[in-house]
Parts: sequence; C-alpha cells; structure tokens
Amino acid sequence: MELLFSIVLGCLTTSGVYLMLRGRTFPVVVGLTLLSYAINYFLFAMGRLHTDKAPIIGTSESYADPLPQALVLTAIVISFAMTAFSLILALRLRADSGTDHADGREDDA
Amino acid sequence: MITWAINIGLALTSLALLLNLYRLVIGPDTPNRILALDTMYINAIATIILLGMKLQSTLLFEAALLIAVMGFVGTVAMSKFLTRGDIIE
Amino acid sequence: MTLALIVFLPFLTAILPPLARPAGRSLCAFAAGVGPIASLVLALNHLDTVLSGGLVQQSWSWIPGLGMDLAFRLDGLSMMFVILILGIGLLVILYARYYLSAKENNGRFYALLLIFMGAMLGIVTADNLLMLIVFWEATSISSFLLIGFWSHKTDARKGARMALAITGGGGLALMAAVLLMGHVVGSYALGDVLAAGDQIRAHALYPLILVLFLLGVFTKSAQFPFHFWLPHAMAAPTPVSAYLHSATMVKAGIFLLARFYPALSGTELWFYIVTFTGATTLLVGAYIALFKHDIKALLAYSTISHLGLITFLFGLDTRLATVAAVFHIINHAIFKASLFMAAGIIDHETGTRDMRQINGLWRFMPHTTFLALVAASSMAGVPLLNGFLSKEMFFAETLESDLLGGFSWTLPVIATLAGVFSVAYSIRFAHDVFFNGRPNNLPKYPPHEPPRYMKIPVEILAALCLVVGVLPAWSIGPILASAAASTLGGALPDYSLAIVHGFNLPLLMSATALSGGLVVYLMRHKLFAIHDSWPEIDEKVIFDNAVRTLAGWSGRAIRLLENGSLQRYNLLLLLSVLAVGLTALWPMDFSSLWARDLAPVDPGTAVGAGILIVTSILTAAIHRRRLFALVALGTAGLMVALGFARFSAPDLAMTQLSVEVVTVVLLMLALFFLPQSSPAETPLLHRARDLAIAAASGIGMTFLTWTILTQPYSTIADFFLEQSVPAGGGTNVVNVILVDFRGFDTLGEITVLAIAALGVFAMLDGLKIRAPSRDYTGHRWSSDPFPIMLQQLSRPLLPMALLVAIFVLFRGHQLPGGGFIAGLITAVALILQYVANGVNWTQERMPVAYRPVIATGLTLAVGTGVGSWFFGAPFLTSWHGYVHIPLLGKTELATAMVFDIGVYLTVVGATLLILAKLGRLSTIDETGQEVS
Amino acid sequence: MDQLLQALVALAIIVGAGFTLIGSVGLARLPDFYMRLHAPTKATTLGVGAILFGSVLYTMVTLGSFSLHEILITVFLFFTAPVSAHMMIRSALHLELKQSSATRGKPWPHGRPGER
Amino acid sequence: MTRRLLPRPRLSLFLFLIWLLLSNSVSASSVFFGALLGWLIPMLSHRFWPDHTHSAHPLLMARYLMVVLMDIAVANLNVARLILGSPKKLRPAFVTYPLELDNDFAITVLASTISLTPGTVSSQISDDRRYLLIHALDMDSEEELIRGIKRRYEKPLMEIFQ
Amino acid sequence: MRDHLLILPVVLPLVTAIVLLFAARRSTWLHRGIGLGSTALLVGISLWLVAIAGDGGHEVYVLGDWSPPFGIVLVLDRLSAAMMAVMSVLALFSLLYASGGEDRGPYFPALFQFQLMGLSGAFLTGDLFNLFVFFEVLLIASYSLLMNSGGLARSRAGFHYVVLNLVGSLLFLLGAGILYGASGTLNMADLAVQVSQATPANQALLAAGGLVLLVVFGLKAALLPLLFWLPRTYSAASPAVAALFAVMTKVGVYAMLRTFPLVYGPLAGDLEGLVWDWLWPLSLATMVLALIGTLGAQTLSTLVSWQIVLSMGTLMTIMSLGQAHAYGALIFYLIHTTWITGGLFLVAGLVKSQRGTAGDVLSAAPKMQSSTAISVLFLIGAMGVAGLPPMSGFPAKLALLQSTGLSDGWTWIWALVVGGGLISLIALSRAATHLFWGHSEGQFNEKRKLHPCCYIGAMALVLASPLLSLGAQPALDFTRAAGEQLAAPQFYIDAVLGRESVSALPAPVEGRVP
Ligand code: NA
Ligand code: NA
Repeated sequence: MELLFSIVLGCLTTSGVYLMLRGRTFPVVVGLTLLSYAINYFLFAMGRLHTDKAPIIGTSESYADPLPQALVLTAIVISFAMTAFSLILALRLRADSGTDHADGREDDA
Repeated sequence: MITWAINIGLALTSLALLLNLYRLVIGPDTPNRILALDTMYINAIATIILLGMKLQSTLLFEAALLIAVMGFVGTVAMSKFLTRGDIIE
Repeated sequence: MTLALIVFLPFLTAILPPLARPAGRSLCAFAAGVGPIASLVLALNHLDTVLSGGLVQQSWSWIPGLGMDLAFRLDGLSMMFVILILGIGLLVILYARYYLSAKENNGRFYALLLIFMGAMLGIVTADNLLMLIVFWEATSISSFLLIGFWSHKTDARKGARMALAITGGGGLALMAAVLLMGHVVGSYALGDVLAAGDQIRAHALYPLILVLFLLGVFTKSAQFPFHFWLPHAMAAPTPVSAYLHSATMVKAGIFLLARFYPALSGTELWFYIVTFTGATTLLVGAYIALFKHDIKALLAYSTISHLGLITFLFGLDTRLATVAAVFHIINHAIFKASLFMAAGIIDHETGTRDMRQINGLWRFMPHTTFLALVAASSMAGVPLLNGFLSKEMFFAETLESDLLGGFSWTLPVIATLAGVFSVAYSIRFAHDVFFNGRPNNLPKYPPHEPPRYMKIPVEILAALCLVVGVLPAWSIGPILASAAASTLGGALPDYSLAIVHGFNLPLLMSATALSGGLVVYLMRHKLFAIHDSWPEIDEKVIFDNAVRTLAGWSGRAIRLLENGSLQRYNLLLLLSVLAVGLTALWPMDFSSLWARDLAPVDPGTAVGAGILIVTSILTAAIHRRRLFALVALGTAGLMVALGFARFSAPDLAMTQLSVEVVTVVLLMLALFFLPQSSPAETPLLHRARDLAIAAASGIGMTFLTWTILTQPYSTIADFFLEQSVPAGGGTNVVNVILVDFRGFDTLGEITVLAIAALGVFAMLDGLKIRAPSRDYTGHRWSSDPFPIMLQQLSRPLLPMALLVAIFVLFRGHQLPGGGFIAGLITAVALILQYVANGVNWTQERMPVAYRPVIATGLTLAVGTGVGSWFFGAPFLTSWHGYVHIPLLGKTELATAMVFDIGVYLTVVGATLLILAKLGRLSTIDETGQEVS
Repeated sequence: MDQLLQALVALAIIVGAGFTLIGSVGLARLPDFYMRLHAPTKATTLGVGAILFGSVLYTMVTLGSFSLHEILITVFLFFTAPVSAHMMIRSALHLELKQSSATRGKPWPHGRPGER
Repeated sequence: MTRRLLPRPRLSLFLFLIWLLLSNSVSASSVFFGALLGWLIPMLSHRFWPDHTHSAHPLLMARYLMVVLMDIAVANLNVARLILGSPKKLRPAFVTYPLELDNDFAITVLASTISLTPGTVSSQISDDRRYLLIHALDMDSEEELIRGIKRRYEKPLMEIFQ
Repeated sequence: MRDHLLILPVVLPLVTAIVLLFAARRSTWLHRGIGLGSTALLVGISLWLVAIAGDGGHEVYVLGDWSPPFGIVLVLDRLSAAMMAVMSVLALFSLLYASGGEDRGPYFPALFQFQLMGLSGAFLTGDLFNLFVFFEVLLIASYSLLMNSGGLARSRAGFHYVVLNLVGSLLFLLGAGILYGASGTLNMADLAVQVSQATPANQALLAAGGLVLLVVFGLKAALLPLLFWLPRTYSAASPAVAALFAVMTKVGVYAMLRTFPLVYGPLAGDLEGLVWDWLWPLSLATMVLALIGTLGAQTLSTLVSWQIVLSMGTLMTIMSLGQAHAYGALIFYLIHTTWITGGLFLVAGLVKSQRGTAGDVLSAAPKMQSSTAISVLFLIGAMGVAGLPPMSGFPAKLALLQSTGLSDGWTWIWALVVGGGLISLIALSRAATHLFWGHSEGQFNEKRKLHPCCYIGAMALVLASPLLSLGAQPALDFTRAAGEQLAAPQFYIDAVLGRESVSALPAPVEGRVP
C-alpha cells in the first residue's frame, strides 16, 4: 500500500510540475492545484497510512495520527484561497495585457 | 455472507468506476465527459457506503451525502458553462 | 570640548548662510565666516602648546563596540593643516562673495563649503582611525556636491560623478586598510596605531594594508594613474577649485602619508610604490600642464605635478625629505590658492579661460597681473619666493637617496626634468595671459580690475609667498618644525631654512630647470605641434563610456538572467529543490524500504489509485484543451477525497470534496474570460526538458514518501488523542486540534481566506474584461440562462442545505464536520442559487453583505481568543462544560464552538465574496460595449 | 429472521452494485450521448438507492439500531438526478452533438419546437 | 401574524423531519433543535422557497409517489435489459410532448418524473412552457408514449396542483 | 496587558483590521486615524517587547494553555523583538506615506493591518507549522497590497510573485511534512531536541527537510537562483507597499536565523552547519549578481530593488559564518538596511509623484517641483544605503567586516562589501545626477504638490539612518546579545520546553510512543 500511495503521489507531482512549467496562466493554476493535492497527500501521509482508525474517540481501539489531518485541513483551505487569488490575478493579467501568457506578452522564447 | 456481498459490491462499483474512467478519457466531447464524471460521483457514493459497511462505521455517511450534493452542483455548473459560458451571471 | 568644536563649528554654522541668503550676498558670506573664525580662534588658543611639542587630545565614546570614538587630537601636523584649512577657507569665503553672482544660490554654496571645511578639519584632527574614515568620506560627498554646484552643466555633472567614484572608491579601500590595521593592532586609536609601526610592518597583512592605504591616498591626492579626475573637477566654481583642489582636499591624501608615516613607512615596498608613483605623477603632471590652453586646466595639472612632488618626497623615506614634504605642502597651498583665485578673476572679467584668447591683460588689470606673477614665480621656483625653498630641499633630497643603487641618478634627473616643465608652464601662464600682444575675441571686453575686496585674498596669499620666501625661519619655522616633528613622530633632523645654501648641486639643478624651462617655452610651438599630433585623451569621456558600457553590459546580463519568464523562474526553483533533495537523500540507506511490514493493497484501493494516476496524467497530457483538463482535474479531486475517506480521514474527505467543487466553479468562472485552449507554445526540446524535470520531481516525491512511510515513527499525537475528550470536550480529535489545541493556526487560516476574498474584491474592482459572445465551438450562447427545472429544484435546496450545514457545524466537535465544511456547504448551496437564478435574483433575496459576515466571523474567532484573558488564561484558552437544561438533558457548551462558528461565517463570507464579485464582473462584449 | 435480514442485505448490496455497474456499462457502450445519458441517470441512481437500502438494513442487523438517514441521500439523488440529466442533455443539444442515425424525431435547436 | 411567525409551515415541517433523519434520533434535544431550526431557517430563507399558492393534496400526492416508485423499479429492469442487449436494436427518438400543466413547479415535477421512469429523459422545455422535448431510449410509437405520460403522470399532477 | 503582551502584536492589527472592515470600503480620514493609531500602538508594543527581551532571556506565551510541544507557543527573544521593532517602525511610516492617497484602493487599510498581523505572527511564533500559516497570512496580504491598484507591470510581476510563492508555500509544507514525518513534532525547540537525538536513518530525512526549508526561505530572502522575481515585483509595487516589502525579504532571513542555528546548530551533531555550506557560495553569488543589477538598473525603484538583493546577499553571507558575532552584526545590518531601503522606495515614490510620465526612470526630464526637498532625502538615503558615514550603513558595514574576524573566506566578503560599496556609489551618483541635476527642457503641465504625509513618511524612514548611527552602540549591544542568544540554542529550548538543560534530558519525552 505504501508503495502504491507513493507512486500516486509521484504521478500527481509529475503532472503538477509539468503543468506548472507551462507558459499560460490557466495550466499553471491547474498544475498548482494538482501539486497541492500531492503535497496535501504527502503531509497527510506523514502520520502514516491507517485504515479504519479515524481519529474519532470511541470508534476504534487505536487511532490514526490526527495532527497531520488537522494540518492538511488547514493547508487545503489555504491553498484554496491562494488558488482563488492566483486565478483572479490571471484574469487581471489577461485584461491588462490582452494575452493569457504568464509573462504578459505573446512572443515566446 | 454480508462481508462476501460487500466485497463483491466493492468489486462491481470499482469496475463501474473504471468504465466511467474509460468514457471520461475517450469522450469524445465535453458533455460525454461531464456525464462520465457525474456517474463517477454517484458510483463514489455507492463505494463510500459499501466501505462504511465494510468498516462497520457510520462516520462516512456525511461524506456520502456531501458527494451527492457536490456532484450535483459540479455537474450543473459544468453543463451551464457549456451552454452559457458565464455560470454566475 | 574645544577640539570637537573646532571641527563641528563649521558643520553647525552651515545652516546660517542659507538662512542669511535673503539678506544678500554680503551677509551670507559673513554668516559663512562666523564658524571658521571661531574655530580658528579656538585652534590658535592651543598654538603655544602645540608649538612647544605638546599634544592636545579629547575624546568621547560613540560606538565603542566597533572601536569608534569621537576622538580628536591637535599636534603639529594637525595644527598646520587646521590653520591652512581655516585660513585659506576664510579667504575663499571672502573671494566667493564677489565671485558668485547674486542669482546663484549663495546660501547652498557656503553651506556645502562649510560642511566640506568641517570634514577636512575632522580628517586632520581625528584621533581615531574610524573617525578619520567618517570625515574622509564626508569630504568625498561634499566635494561631489560642490563640483556639481553648477548642475545644469554636463561637465559639472560628469566631473562630479567621476571625482566621487574615484575618491569615494579610494575611501572604501582606505576603510579596508584601516580596519585591517585595527585588526592587527587591536585598536583604532591613532596613538596606538602609530606606536605599533613595527608590529604592522611585520604582519603578513602589511602589503595588503599598504596597498589599500595607498589606494586611498593616491586617489584623493590625484596621483598617477588616478590623477584624471582632478582636471575635470575644475568644472566647479573657481573658489572651490582654489580651496578643494589645490589647498585642502587633495592634500588630505598627502596628509595621510604624513600621518601614517611612522606606522607604515620604512620598508622597501613603501619606497618603491610611493616614490615611483610620486615621480611619475610629478613628471606627467608637469608635462601635460604645459599643453593645456585652459588656465584652470594648466593649474590643475600643475597641482597634480606638485602633489606628485610631495608624494615623491614621502617616498624617499628620509627624515629630511619628510620635512621638505611638509614644507612644500604649505607652500603649494599658498601659491596655488592665489593662482586659482587669480584665474577666477580673469575668468570672471574676460568671460573665458582660454589662453589663446586671453592676452596682454597687464594693460587692463595691472594689479592682478602683479599678484599673479608673484604666485606664478613661486610655482616656478624662482628664488626669494617660498616655492623656491622647498623645491631646493626637494632637489637636495633626490641627490641623497641611494636606495636604487646604480640607478640612483635617475631621481635627480627626473626631478630636474619635472622642474624644467614646471618652469615652462609657469612662464606660459605668465606670458600668455598677461603679455603676448592683445586680447583675442574676448566674450567680455574690455576686462577690468575686479572689486577691491575680491583681490584681498590674493594679495594676502601673494604676500605670504614673499614673506615665507624671504624670512622662512621667522615666519614658517616654528609651525613647520612642530608639524614635521609630529609627522616623524620623534626628533627633527638638522635643517636650515636659509634663502640660499651656497653654490651647490641643488642650486645648479634649479638653474638648469629655470633656463631649461625658458628654452622649452621658447620652443613651445614645435612641442605643441608634436603634442597635438598625438591622440587626444579625454578621461571624462573614457570614464563616462566605461561606466555607461558597464551599465549597458550589466543591464544586458541582468535582462538575460532576469528575463521576465515565469517558466524560467519556476524551473530554477524546481531545480534548486531537486538539487538539495538529491544531496540530502543520497547518503541514505534504502534497504529499509523493504524492511517494514507493508499493508497489502486491496483491489478497490488499487482501482482508485489507478484512476487518480490516469486522471492526473491526463490533466497534464491534454492541458491544452482546457475544459477537458478541468473535468479531469475534477475527477482527480474526487479520487483524492475518496482516498482520504479510505485512509481514515473523514474530515479531510469532506473538506476536499467541497473545496474541490468550489475550485472547479472558480476555474470555470475564470475560464470563461480566458482562451478555451492553449496554443502549442514551447518547442519540443523545452517540453522534453520540462517533462524530464517533472518526472524527476515525481520520482523524487515517490522515493521520499516511500522512505518516510517505511521509517519507524513516534509523535506527539498521543497527547491529542488522550486529551481530546477530557480537556478539549470533543471526540473528533481533528476538530479539537483545529479549534482548540492549534486554534491559533486556524485563526491564521481563516484570516488568509478573508484576506484572499478582500484582495480578490479589490483586484476586480473596476476591472472591465472582454467576454466572448460565442463558445469555442462557435455556437452562440444559449438564450435561456436559468432553466426552469434547475430553478425549481435549487430553491428548496437552500434551506435544506442550510440545515445540513448547521448540523455538520454543530456536530463537528464530536464527529466529522465542523466550521469549514459547514461553511463550504453553505457557500455551495448559495453558489447553486447564483447558478440557477442569477446574481440579481439571489442578491435581492439575501439582505446580507458578505464583508460584514467575514468581519463578524473573524470577530467571533478572535473574540473567543481574547475572552480567555478575562479568566486569566492565555489567548484562545478554551472552556467547555456540561449543563443540564430542562427537557434537553445534559448538553455540552464549549467556547471552541463559538470559535468554530466564527470559522463558519468567515468561510461563507469569503467564498461568496469572491464568487459573487467574479460573477458580477462588468464585461465588455465584442462591440466594446459594457455589459453588466 | 436474522438470517433472512442478512440475506436481504446481501441481496440489496449485490443488486444495487449490479445496477451501478450496468449503468456504467451503458455509459461505456451505448452509441450516442443521448442514449448513454439514460444509463447512469436511471440504473446508477437506482443502484445506489438499493445499496443505501441495504445499509439501512445492515445497521439494523449489525448495530441493532434503527437508522434512516440513508433515506436522505436516496431522496436527494432522486430529486437531483433528473435535473442533472436535464442540464447535461441541454448542453449536448446546445452543442448539437450528433445523435445515432437510428434516432427518430428531431430536437429543437433554439428553445422552441417547429422552428428549424 | 402566523405568516410572519411561521412563513412556510410545510417547509418547517419538512426541515424538522430532515433534522431528525440527519441526527438519526428522536431524543429531546434532536426534537428541540429540529423544531428550532425548522422555525428559524424558513425565517431566514423563505424568500428562496417558491411561493405555493396552490395546495397540493397530500393523499393524491402520496398515491402519485407510489406510482412513480413502482415505475422506477420497473423502468430500471427494462433499461438494464436494453443496455445489456444489442445497442443496434434500440430505437431512440426525440419526442415533442405538448404540456397541459401550466405552473413551473408542476412542470418540473413532471419532467423529473419522466426522466426517472422508463427509457425517457426530459431534454428541453420550450420557452413558452407549452412543449417538452423528450428523448426516448427505445420507443415503439410516439403517440403511445405521449398518451402514457399524460395518463400516468400529467393528469394526476394536474389534480394535485389544481 | 503585560501577561498577554506577546500575543498583542498579532491581535491588535487583527482587531484593527476587523474594525476597519466593518466600516466602509474606501479610506477616509477616520480609517487613516484608526490605522495609524493602531500602528503607532504597535510600535509602542514592539519597543516594550524590545525592553523586555533586552532584560532577560526568552519569554514564552503558551497559546490556549496547551503546553509545548503540543500546543503552539509564541517565543520572544532579542531577535524577534528586534524584528518587531524594525517592522513596526517601517510600517508606521509606510502607512503614513500611504495616507497621502495611495491607500484609496478598496480595503487597503484593512489589508495593511492584516499584513502587519502576518509579519508579527511570523516573528513571534515558535512553531514550524504556525510559521507556515503566518507566512501565508503575510503573503496573501502582500499579494493583495501589491495588486492594490492596476497596471500591466503590476499584474505581470504580481502573477509571477504569486505563483512562485505558491510553489514556495507548497515546498514549505513539504519541508515541514518531512520534518514532522521524521521527528513527530512541529515545535521548533522540540524539533531541535529530536534532531539532536536523531538516528542515522532519520538524519538524511532531517537534512532533506532542512534543505527544502532553505529553498523556501531562500525564495523569500532572494537567494540566488531564486531572486529573479524580486526586482520587477518591488519596482512595480506602489511606493508605500514597496517600502513595507523591504521587510518581507527579511522575513526569509529571519526564518533562517530562527530555525537553522536552533535546529541545525551546535546541538545538531552531524547535521550542524548543514545549511551554511549551501548558503555561503549562493549568497556570495547573490551579492555579485546584485551588483550587476545595481549597475544595470534603469529606474530608481529597480536600483533600490537590487540594493535590497545586495543586502540580502550580504546578510546571508554573514549568516553562513555561523558565529554569534556574525549573527549580531547581521541583525544590526538588517535593521539598517530594512529602514533605509524602505525609505528609498518612498523617496522613489516622491520622485515619481513629481516627474509625471517620466516616473523614476534614470534619464533627464523637466525639473521637478520640490526638487531640493526630495534631493536632500535622496542624498541621505543614498549615503545610508551605500554605507557612507555618518549614516547607519557605515557602522553596519564596519560591524559586518569586523565580525568576519578574518576567518576563512574573509577576503571574499571584504572584497564584495568594499567593492559593492564602490559600485553602489557609482550607480547612486549616476541616479542622483540624472534625477536631480540634469534637466531636459520644458516643464510639467500641472503643479504637483508634495503631500505632507508622503514627505514626512519618507523623511522619517530616511532619517532613521543617521539616528540609528547615532544610537549605534545601544543597538549594537542589543543585536550582539541577540546573536549570542541565537548561537546558544539550549537556552531557547530550555525556555520553551521548561527543562533544566538539554544534555540532562533522556531520549523519550513524556507521552511519546516509540
Ligand atoms: Na594667451
Ligand atoms: Na532631473
């Protein structure tokens, strides 16, 4: 399971990074979203993987580490805020520059 | 017997999810893909409920309810995007 | 106190001239004179002590931690310079009163002059090395401002910049030298350093110290090859040239040679560097001076030459040579200041400084002619004038040195040769300006004698040339003796200040120089022709081009690196992470990966993982078809949520689900205004490179995760699990962590959300953006924005969703749920209203604005935190308890719930503020008309 | 009784999961969008309904308590499925997706019959 | 007065029931909070809840629901057979259905019913709300389909919402 | 209040922001009064913190009464107090400048307060994840402030800034995640303890976590090769925002100073100095690049931006010496450079406000109004930033050079600091002559008056330089003591975890399962 989980994370990272390296704003934001999935999963996995051990007291004998879960929750909300901001910024850039290139100009190196 | 049924059920829903994925990938157009995703949401509810039964836990019920709500809103928004472009107008 | 006052009075009184300016030039000049006069009086107060070999010291602590004290000393050398600086300074102030026109900003001029004066006084009286640097740099800055005083002139601007670059740069080298000396000696007190000469010379750093030190000295004193800034500094008003660039500032470098003579001299390195630099400067300056047509340029090169002479003397490194050097400092200051003033008068009266135009001025201004001839004769080394005396000593000293062994004869030859040129340019100055026929096409004609008082400074200085020349021992003897003594740091050698020492070799050299100079002058036309055939070198142009080229290259280099490409910056960031990650994990023992018992994979999870893998790769693979990518992303998000559910994190699953839908909605809202597909952009090679980096990142991530997952593990988590119910009052540990154990994180996090909403609002405020009127397939948009079925269903869904949200909110402390999820459910329900019924319809029915909702949410959250203060507990300390309510039974009340309600409100407010604002974006259609 | 209930639960699960799968099979193999839409909206919805019904029974069997909140999801799905389907088919019609050649009748292009 | 204090009584009741379902209990506190929220939420959100001037007859409504549920079960078996059978044998069709119902809510209920029942999906409602476009997965005859819908669903709905 | 003093710097701006939010959207004099009053209060609190930190050791505030390492703590030491003082003073005068009209954008006053909240939290927290959260607060506020008013340059630079920092935030999570996965804790003091007791297998992971954090902090602190976003972003920001941004880069340096000497410091065993080996060459290269950038700059704001990069390179070079006296010197330098570069951004703003379309481009334009008033400020600021006496740059530079103590590699530092001074001097004098001396023909159409708020704000920050120079000794005493504190992390750990000494502590902590 651990290996499978790691591979999933690797694929999410690969896709996210590849998109992040694109020149247009929209793929970059999509890439960041994928990347944040990967990082959230990673942070979550720092409490190791548990099945049927949800950290609700009284539902199990032993529990998963609740701390990474709380951290991931915080991270999810923060990255949502950040995604929203960067998207709107992409709109602004488009309105100001007339292109959706992240560098605000069409010519591409 | 129930455990056995749950496992079979999970296998079936998993298979269903794979079929949805197939439609999602080959499309050939966006409405088909939205339909695939919508179906996936519903299959996900089935999977979650089965998982809850397998784990003898009711903790996942709200998650299932939420999938239903979010799946609906997502589908509606995407479909409206296709017809109107501006989904909040 | 008085020592500090000598230095600080000019600084403090610098404010007077600007204040007095409205009252006219005279009062302005008078105001400028007050400080220096007072300083001079204070200084002369100590004259007796100093002349009798005493040393006056005063110090205050400033930054002892850096070894920097406000420490002053007055010894012979300082006293000599103080008198020069203040005496000539006062004369310059008087002179400038008539030189500057009333239209010019006299106040600023005098203020800068006074600041410069104070800085010079600081240099010569500093008793602390770091203090010395402070004043040293102050002279650089104030001279920069003085040279650029006529800032409308390009020459002035460029000259000022060049002077600042050279002297300021030298100052930095000097600072390094001083710091190293302090490091070697262990003190920055001048006395300590001067006493530690042997220690310094023996230290391994001595060569570096000496080189850095001399860099400071040579740049300031315009020694070859740093001499070129000085002629260009002549763009300054002439009083400035007279003061800074002949009498004082350029002497600051020379002063340092004298000051640090005991600490740094006495080595072959010193001899070679200082002597050769001095000799070269002497010769080069004298030679070039002859060919300058501009009076001030001639005088400037002459100054360079004389500074070279003094340096040469210090380089010879004998006690007598040092006395001669100190003597020449005084003499040169006197005659050169008067010459510059005379040049200023000529410039002022004729409107030009070109000697090819100016001729035969004796007819028009006989008095000035006389004064200038006296000074020029002194410069040429004519007997009975002060210049002759020190030059004679110089010639004598060049004969004494035998450090060059068989080549020792070169020194007197160089000296004599320089003397020849020096006589030649002096004659040129005297003859070309005051005689040589009639003026030629002067801008102002006829010239007149200047105002009476403008000549007084020149008269005083010319008189001094004579007095010192005729009665040296009486006039200058005592001060020279004390200055030389304090320079040498011990007993004085035997020397006499007679007018003539009999018929000897130095006198022969003088005679050779005088006659040779006359011959050279007579042959000048041939020499000029030869000189003119050589390419003209304008250092200003070279320097300016050098700086400009450097700036151009730098600009290009930077634009090459900082090319404004986000892709490049992202790439660098990723490569950095890969690099550090690789180095950190390289030494790792990966055998542990297989060591731990791993959980088996079940088919369902495998399918979920497979779908997640496929959709994530799909998102990247088809990213150019943006809507498709969006659907794929949504699928991946759903799978991520299922993963959380699978691995015992129901709260995360729910949060991920809701956030995911809101994100997709946001992405669609944005996508409406963006192109629906990306063009094929980067070349294949780039894409391959990006793919390689992406793959490397992915592999790295896989390895890292796998490594950590197979490591043994201990954590602080058990505390939370144990304390959650008894201390936190909730069974949902994740929620208790969020609202209680780590509520502070959550407070920050909702703040982030709130700020994002406000920021988005602000960013969209007033933004007009072009909206497409057709979709990417070319279809016009459907005419029916709000389908009936959706409308009809959405309306009852809202109260139900609110109910579910409240349910999720309140049970969050015990079971999966909480403020975030509830907030997002509410937000999604309201989004559905917007989608199904439109913004206007929804807004009409909803009397709340989102901004106060956010503010209320934050208030509740922070209020819960602050509330605990009133119970004497730290911020965010929670309270919970069970109360018995009739009918309902035992009911739990917890402050953490209030906090969670705050979270709820903030999430709702922030999410909707963003979406509603984005939905109402004012758009422009194809015809450019605004659509609301 | 318990045995019967257990069998009922198992049946509900298998039937439900079976319908879900059938819906997805339809999605995968039916020839055009309009026909594919039928499969998930009906079969899958019913399948989930059956599984939820199984879950209600299951709670009774295993936990001995009476749990009805699964009904909420079922009801919600039954309410929303037609609207989702409607929205999706509208988008397909809007984009003029091709229908299989066997289809009789014509959709309306612009919100009104007879105008073509 | 009652309208002000209890603007949507049926909604309140509905929410109360949902609350009980959600909390999965009928304890005193569930009832209390259910009642409280059932009263409070409509106060806040009644403007979103459609105005029902018509009064649906509860008994007729129940009967209608039973019919529909039965049809759904039958329909699904039917559709399952069609899906698993040969797609080539399917006879899909678009059908324009003339509506007699005239309020949006009723039309929505009818359209939803059609979508949930055998082989039909409501595709489009005409701008003037007089026609419904239906896609059928496997249709024998148009007239029969229209007649069936009229008889089984539209007529009862007209009774309910009259 | 004394009991809750440590939390006040976070709560005060937050409450102020909320109050401002409840009020109307756009700034009025009432808003300005509230914002300025609150910021002035923050200055007062910061000075109080400085006094307290100067008195003794570490002060710990246990949030929610959950004892560390379980709950979040705020820790006050000399470094954090100094950062608070630097930041709040800078903020007060930037805000004053903004009151001259720059604050008209929607929500500006509230966003500004949020920014201060984020900075305060980052400077005071003793928890790694909480540091992340406050990083996010200050970043999102900075994005919003940056985009406060429009323009292509701003949105372009803004998008780059935001995306890079988003990646940076993800990397922060990655780093924090690795450290938690390897050590099981988030409290920095506890983390230091765990690192000191790490098994060899865990050491590689802990090293990876630390180095990822180096990249994250390096991105904020403009470390080569992560600095290219800075010049455009800072020069695109409006003056008051750019001035406030002068402290944003310092947050990166602060985070390095806070974590690396503590976690990878003298107690870290094999991992000691892990980060410095990377930091040394990179920060030296940063300085070189900054000098090239300084020379090539074509506007005053770009020039100042590169000066910021230069100062960052200098700070990190000195930091990588890893010595107490080096820390002390660099904190002093940090105070100086933050204020003076902030002040110069405000001066650049004044220049822009007077030169119309010419902006602050370094080429001739018609003579500006109030040229003398601005040029005096520029002169002081330029002298300060170039390290010329008697401004604070001089003692700061002396402190830096002396702190190298001629240890390994001192020649590099000396050469770059001294040579850098020369290049700065050349570039700044070029700028000065272009802006204040060489005028092209013509006049500006409209008369532009200097807004007194703008002028006073700029003046106050610029004059901070000579004042800091005057009071250099007490400041230096303080920062040197701060350096000593950083170099002796055991006291920090003792203060936070409440133990006698680190060495006396047994391996497993209470409540910790192996
Ligand atoms: Na002549
Ligand atoms: Na200018």
